[in-house]
Amino acid sequence: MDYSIRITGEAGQGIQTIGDTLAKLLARAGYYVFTQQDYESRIRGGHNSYRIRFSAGTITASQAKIRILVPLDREGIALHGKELAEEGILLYDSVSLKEKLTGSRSLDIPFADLAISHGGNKIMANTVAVGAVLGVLGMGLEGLNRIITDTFQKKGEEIISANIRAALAGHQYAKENCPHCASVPGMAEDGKGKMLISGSEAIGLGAIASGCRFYAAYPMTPSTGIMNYIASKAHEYGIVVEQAEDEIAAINMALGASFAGVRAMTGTSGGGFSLMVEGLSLAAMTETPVVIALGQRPGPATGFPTRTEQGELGFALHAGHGEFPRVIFAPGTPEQAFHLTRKAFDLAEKYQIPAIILTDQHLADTTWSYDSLDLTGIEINDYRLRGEQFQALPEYKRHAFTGSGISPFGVPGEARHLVVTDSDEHDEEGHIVEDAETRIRMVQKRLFRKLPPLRKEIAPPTLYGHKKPVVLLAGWGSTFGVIREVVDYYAPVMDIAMLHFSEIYPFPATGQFNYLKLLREAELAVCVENNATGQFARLMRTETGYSFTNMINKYDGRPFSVEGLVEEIRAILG
Amino acid sequence: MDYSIRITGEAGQGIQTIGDTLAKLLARAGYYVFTQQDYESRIRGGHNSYRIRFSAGTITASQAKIRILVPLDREGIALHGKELAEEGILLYDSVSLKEKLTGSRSLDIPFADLAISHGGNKIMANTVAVGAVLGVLGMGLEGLNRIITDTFQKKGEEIISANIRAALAGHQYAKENCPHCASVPGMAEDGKGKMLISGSEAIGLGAIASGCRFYAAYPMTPSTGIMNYIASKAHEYGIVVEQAEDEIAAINMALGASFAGVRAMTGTSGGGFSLMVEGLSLAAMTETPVVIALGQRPGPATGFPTRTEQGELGFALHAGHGEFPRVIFAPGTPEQAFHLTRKAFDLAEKYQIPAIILTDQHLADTTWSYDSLDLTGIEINDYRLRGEQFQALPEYKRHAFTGSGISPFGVPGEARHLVVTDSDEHDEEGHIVEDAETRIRMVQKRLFRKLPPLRKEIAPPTLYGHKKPVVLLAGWGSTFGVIREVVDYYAPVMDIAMLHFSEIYPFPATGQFNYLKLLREAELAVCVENNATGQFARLMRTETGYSFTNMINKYDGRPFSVEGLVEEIRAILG
Amino acid sequence: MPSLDDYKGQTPAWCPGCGNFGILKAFKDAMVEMGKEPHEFTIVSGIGQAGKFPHYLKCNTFNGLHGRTLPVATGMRLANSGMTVIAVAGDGDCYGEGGNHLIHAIRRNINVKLFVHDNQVYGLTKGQASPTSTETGKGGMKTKNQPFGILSEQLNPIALAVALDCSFVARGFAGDMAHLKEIIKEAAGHTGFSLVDILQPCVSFNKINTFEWYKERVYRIEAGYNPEDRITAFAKALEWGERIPLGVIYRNNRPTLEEQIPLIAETPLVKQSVDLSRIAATMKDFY
Amino acid sequence: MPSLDDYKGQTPAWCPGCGNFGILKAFKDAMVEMGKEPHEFTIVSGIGQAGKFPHYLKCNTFNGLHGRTLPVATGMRLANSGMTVIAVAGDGDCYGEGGNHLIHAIRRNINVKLFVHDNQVYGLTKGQASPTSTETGKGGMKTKNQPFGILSEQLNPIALAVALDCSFVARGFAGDMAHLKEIIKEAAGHTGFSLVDILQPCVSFNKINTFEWYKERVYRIEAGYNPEDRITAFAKALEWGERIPLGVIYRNNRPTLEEQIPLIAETPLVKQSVDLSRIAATMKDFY
Ligand SMILES: Cc1ncc(C[n+]2csc(CCOP(=O)(O)OP(=O)(O)O)c2C)c(N)n1
Ligand SMILES: Cc1ncc(C[n+]2csc(CCOP(=O)(O)OP(=O)(O)O)c2C)c(N)n1
Ligand code: SF4
Ligand code: SF4
Ligand SMILES: [Mg+2]
Ligand SMILES: [Mg+2]
Repeated sequence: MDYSIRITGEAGQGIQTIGDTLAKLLARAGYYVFTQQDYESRIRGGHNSYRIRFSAGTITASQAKIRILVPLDREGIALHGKELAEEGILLYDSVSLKEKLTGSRSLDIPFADLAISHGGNKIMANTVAVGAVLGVLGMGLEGLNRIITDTFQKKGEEIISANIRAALAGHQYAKENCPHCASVPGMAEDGKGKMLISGSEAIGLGAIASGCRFYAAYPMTPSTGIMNYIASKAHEYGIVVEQAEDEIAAINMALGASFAGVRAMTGTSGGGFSLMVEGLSLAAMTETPVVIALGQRPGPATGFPTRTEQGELGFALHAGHGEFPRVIFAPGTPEQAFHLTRKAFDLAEKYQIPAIILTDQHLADTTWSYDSLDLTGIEINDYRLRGEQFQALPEYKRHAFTGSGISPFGVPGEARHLVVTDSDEHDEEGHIVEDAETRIRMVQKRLFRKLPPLRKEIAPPTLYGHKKPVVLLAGWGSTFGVIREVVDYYAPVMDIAMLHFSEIYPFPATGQFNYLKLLREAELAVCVENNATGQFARLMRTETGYSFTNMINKYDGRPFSVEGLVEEIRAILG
Repeated sequence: MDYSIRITGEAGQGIQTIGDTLAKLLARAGYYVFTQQDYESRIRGGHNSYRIRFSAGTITASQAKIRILVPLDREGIALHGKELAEEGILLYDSVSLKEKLTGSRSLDIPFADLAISHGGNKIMANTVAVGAVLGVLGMGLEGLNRIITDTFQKKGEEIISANIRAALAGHQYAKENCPHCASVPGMAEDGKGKMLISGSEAIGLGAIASGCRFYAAYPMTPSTGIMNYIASKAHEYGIVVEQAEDEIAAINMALGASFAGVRAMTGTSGGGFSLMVEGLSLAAMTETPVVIALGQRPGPATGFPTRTEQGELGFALHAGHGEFPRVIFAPGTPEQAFHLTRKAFDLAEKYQIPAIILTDQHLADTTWSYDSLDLTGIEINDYRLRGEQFQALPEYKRHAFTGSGISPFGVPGEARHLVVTDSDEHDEEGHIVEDAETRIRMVQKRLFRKLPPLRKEIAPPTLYGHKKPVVLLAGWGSTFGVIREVVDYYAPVMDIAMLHFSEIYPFPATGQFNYLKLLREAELAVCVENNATGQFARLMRTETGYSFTNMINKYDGRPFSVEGLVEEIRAILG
Repeated sequence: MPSLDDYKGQTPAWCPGCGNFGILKAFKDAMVEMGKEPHEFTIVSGIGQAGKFPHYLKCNTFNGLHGRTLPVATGMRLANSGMTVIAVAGDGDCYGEGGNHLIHAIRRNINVKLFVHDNQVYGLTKGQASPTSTETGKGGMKTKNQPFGILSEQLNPIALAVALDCSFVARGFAGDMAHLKEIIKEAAGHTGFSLVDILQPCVSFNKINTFEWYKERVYRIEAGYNPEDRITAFAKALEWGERIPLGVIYRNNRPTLEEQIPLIAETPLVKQSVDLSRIAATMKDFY
Repeated sequence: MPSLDDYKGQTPAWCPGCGNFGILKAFKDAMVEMGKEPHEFTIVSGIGQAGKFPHYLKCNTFNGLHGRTLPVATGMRLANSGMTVIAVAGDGDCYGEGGNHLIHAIRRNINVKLFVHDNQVYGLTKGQASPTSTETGKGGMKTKNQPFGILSEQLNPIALAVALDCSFVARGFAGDMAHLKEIIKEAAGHTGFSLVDILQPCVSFNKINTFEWYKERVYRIEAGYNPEDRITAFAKALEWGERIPLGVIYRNNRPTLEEQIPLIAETPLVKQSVDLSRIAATMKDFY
């Protein structure tokens, strides 16, 4: 059981609602689900698509072959028709599309007419379509009816029952007119509901679970989802969410809040991050913890606002004037995003440094299914000096030289001690200095003392697949899902594995897991990156001297597809 | 003949005027001169120093031993007295300093009293001091009198003659009371005047000589000198100089002017550059040429505003979201700064990319002497389409795919053709697109087509010293002068050389000059950097796989001194 | 003489019914009536729905970054003071991200025409509050990313511009194209920095300030109004809510930046040739 | 009760005779008179001569970047609305580099007190024009980096603030310490964003707007003046040149941002404990 549904249409036609509803129903029914959207930088019109793949086993990427195609626009037929599987079916409304298809693989369903006749309003055509898809799948309508009831609660009984009728009409029509559809199983075997979560939501949830209390940002695709999620929980968790006037303000607000004693975060995309770079350097100089979610999209400049790329690893690593340490995580899945966001907050606070969570539009917007996220050990280490404990100190210097190299960080106002910091080079108290001796000690404290323990915190890369691979596919960040599926694809015929890096900087040591040995022993070690220049391969060379045998790069603004990557690897294998 | 004069005092006491006057006189007298200032981020008070070294041969750094020390503040005696040479002399005014020194190496000259008695005003004490230094050196007063006449022209005859009297008083007092000073030669042998130019002035002059017509910037030490110099020539050369409201505006203004058809530049330091990073990415996407002077100072954040560091190489290399090519030059001398600024403009225009001139406070503020700068071949290649030539084209697309990879760049308004560009991914005409195919071709055009020819433009590093060195000292940017002197120092006793990189990116190829072979064959290959982390060494490893045998890093905000570097190398030699 | 056909650009990606269509129409009409040829002017636009504007007609175009239209336009005018330079921005673009540039462009009085498509919302990024959004507590919308509502006071760009002594300040409405066209022509004809704030209904995300909402409130400023008195203009600028004035609210004759730079007072910089013959002489300064 | 001794900070690196000394004195006096202890407030300052201010007294201090005082101060207040947060900036700092933040801090009405040391020049970077410098053609100075003179119209920060409906707008003078002290106290006592523009002679770089120049022109605003009327305030704000008013020019009682966020209306965020017990329940939303 491994099916893909694709809904296509113009922006504003509602494919997102159809897709979200179906995906939720499938996950609730116990399937593993993976969804991926392709959309343009416009609000209405154009051509968008929503892919839902579901399966009885774990899935981490889309697949090209479509089992059910629901085009709400004619372009959907032209562009995606050829991807319809042999056993696939195309559900469409010939009246709305003003096009009549022939052949056994298409089913003309009068979505609009059924909506009018059963629901009383054309607006319910999408509900009819959802009902029809469920009909084709042989699934019942209970789940859908529940969702309808929840969604339209505020709109009243009337609307709810109209929608329920519309759904039923689509369902029946499909069942009656699609005889060979009966073969589709109606339920995943275990019957246990799955959760469905996007990368953005996972970061948001991770931030909340880290005790984040302040989030300031300026809207920018694909990072806005994080802000929206955190905002939706602001009342419940006591989080101040502030829309800043620009990204410079956003990071400086976060630093102000952090200095004042609460955990603070901001999020943006490359263009906004460019504007935050001076603030990043300020965080470093004042040793003020901050977490930054950087959702990459294709650049330079505005680029492709709604598409994906891994083009800013080098930038994230070197951003900011002057020399200072930082943490960079690039989660490969929502699950990793959740846990690494927590780790980012912890390390930022522990070492008083900035931590960057590097994602991209692909990870941000795809949704993944899990039985659950592991919440064991969800607790917060408070590294700040507060109240009694702070007041009890005989003396206090914000930037004191200490045995551990980490200076005590008191919360201003909680004691009579003053908390002073400065973007200029400063002394232990935090006041401006000009002398060479203090400078040297401060650089050592901020940089050299912190890096070695910080590096020890970094987990090694993940190995998936064969333990002594002949072919090793390396990746970082959002390519996790697709590489994993490609490994599964080739596993039956070769000793293949994935080496995935999600904790990127400080670059993982080899003590715990000698991944360099693995790379060197593989016959083919291919670095797969969703960018043009191979930034991770370059970092690997810089940090370890190791050069990959091959590189696969994609820079058209689209994520890798399983099929595409399979082909690229086949080409390398020769 | 190799002498050093040091003048010290509080900010506002006028040591800069004394130093500038003496340096100019010495250069005019035909000496090679090198000056270096050490100052704090304040306008009055504190402790500053002005070093002038002069010699009959080429000099490129300061030396520690002082021949003439003129402390206008007591701290000058305390801090610099121990650096006075055996044969040196300390000129001071015991009344003003309220301190009386003993010993034969000090000469108490009543600067203030002589100013009052001969000039009629205490304000001329500095003129007395200059006269006294000349007296000690056994040099005549004609040159000084000329400078006085020029400087005070507007203030009238009265002031001029008063100053001339004051200078004479100091001169005579020194001659009479410093009998053993007579041994100092009064003139350089060749008697030919030298020019004296700072790094900032050289960049400014280079920009003017490149046909730069627009300079927008926001003041920031140590880049303000470039703006001031260009502003001083604005009327003469027809240059619009605009003080922007912030650095974001500065770079965007430069891009607007460049797009409109004139050569444009901006300059800043690390903090301001951080704010320009989004604009840098815009320059790349719109393929709009721009030259950026980035004068480094110690960071992070505000750091040491008036001091020096080479901390932003990695940042300059990776700044900006998305992937795009750039040129980075790091001149080692004002002469290189002049020529590389010209080359930066040329390459920026030729390849329609941003070019960064990476200097630092040390290079910006030190002045160097030359017989002259080579002006042969000062001409401008105009790569834009203008007037008739533009109008004559049958059709025009700003971002057309061409054989050379470079798109034609027309000046808007000079023909009926429209010039259209976009920060979004765009088609050949410059209009927004969303498709993968165009994206791929545009990335190839902007990035892959430009890099190989660009790399061919880059000159190899400079080798100074032994041709097959056993000890090779590598450096980049402003360390040129000090490394060169250290090579001279050790040359008599070992096969030593300097390998200096001033054209940093694209990283120089080895075809013309196999510097890698030289590095590998040297017993000791030491990378000398004025930063904490060894950014150039890292770049070398990334680009070539080569790792230096040793590193010498200095990160106290001060430039290397010859003596200090000699010691560090001695320590390595063991 | 150009015709509307010469101004046919790409098919707009705006939502059907969007106020931007009215602005586009009024703008093209104004250009045609003024006899302006497409190559005779340059539009600098930002990022947002408004930022796409120049692609939908024909002209020299620099579609730059979000918030940075005015510095680019300033650089252009200084380099080529013979070129008409128009900046087109969104309310978020120009009053949010780019607020600082607005202040200083007004102070400079660079001869740029700024048209702000003010839909009181962030359109392209799907409905966040913009600086001109009304506070939720005062009848404004609710947004997804502001859990406590829109709390900042609605920005009054007209009052801001009057306070900064902006050379030309007007308000137009996308729903009154004929009037808007005249304002565009007047702004284009004015010598000095011109801000035209254009009320532009966003049918997708601003369900409050709709065409109807505006239509009920806007009025063309009465004939006897004197836009040259700053205090009067300030009072007029404060009108909002029940009655919203359309037309020229403030105007003065300050000299432009370009006029004050002797170098370019006569000939645009881009038309002046570069003369390097004096470089050797200039080098002599250093001796 | 604190005494002046408790406020003794580092030795100022300002030039002898600088107007900043007067501001420092007035500020310390105001704090002492208000009985404010050093640990009870935080100063956020920028970069410039004004930015060094907090080092020269005693208090919690965040001396941040040039131009970015207000966002830092805003974040602080939102995190700890129990803390008095004061922003100290230069005119270049706050009206130049940081202009956008000023607009939006005023709109937010975050309860921050902003003191601008307005010397009408860039002091620390040696004498460039600031937004409040007078045009060269109108008697202003000449600068090294502006070959054609200062051409941008002098910014009137008071008029700008009134136009933005700033909660408290006042002007002080470093040469009238007694009066300045009272304004500082009044600003500190006001609930809402407060802008105090302080005329501060720079003896090293501003040879035009000297102590004498100001002394000849400033006057304390007359007793009957009503700072609550916006139009009156705007007219008063425009006074400059012959007569320069000192005192509170505009004031209103808009609710602060902090008051409007229910979450922190009672208890500052930093005093609220974090409760993660509901995370598992929250995760259930995703099923
Ligand atoms: C530096 C930066 N930050 C954020 C964005 C994302 N962004 C694109 S358009 C936009 C706002 C659009 O609002 P507005 O300017 O009012 O234009 P509208 O779409 O409403 O016409 C934002 C925040 C960006 N492109 N660049
Ligand atoms: C981003 C950035 N740009 C420029 C500077 C350099 N800089 C430091 S202080 C200053 C201006 C000082 O003027 P003002 O703010 O009026 O303060 P003042 O010294 O006059 O008190 C500038 C431009 C900087 N530190 N950071
Ligand atoms: S989102 Fe609003 S502003 Fe944007 S095109 Fe649609 S209606 Fe117009
Ligand atoms: S330069 Fe001006 S503002 Fe700065 S300390 Fe000196 S007098 Fe004061
Ligand atoms: Mg808008
Ligand atoms: Mg100032």
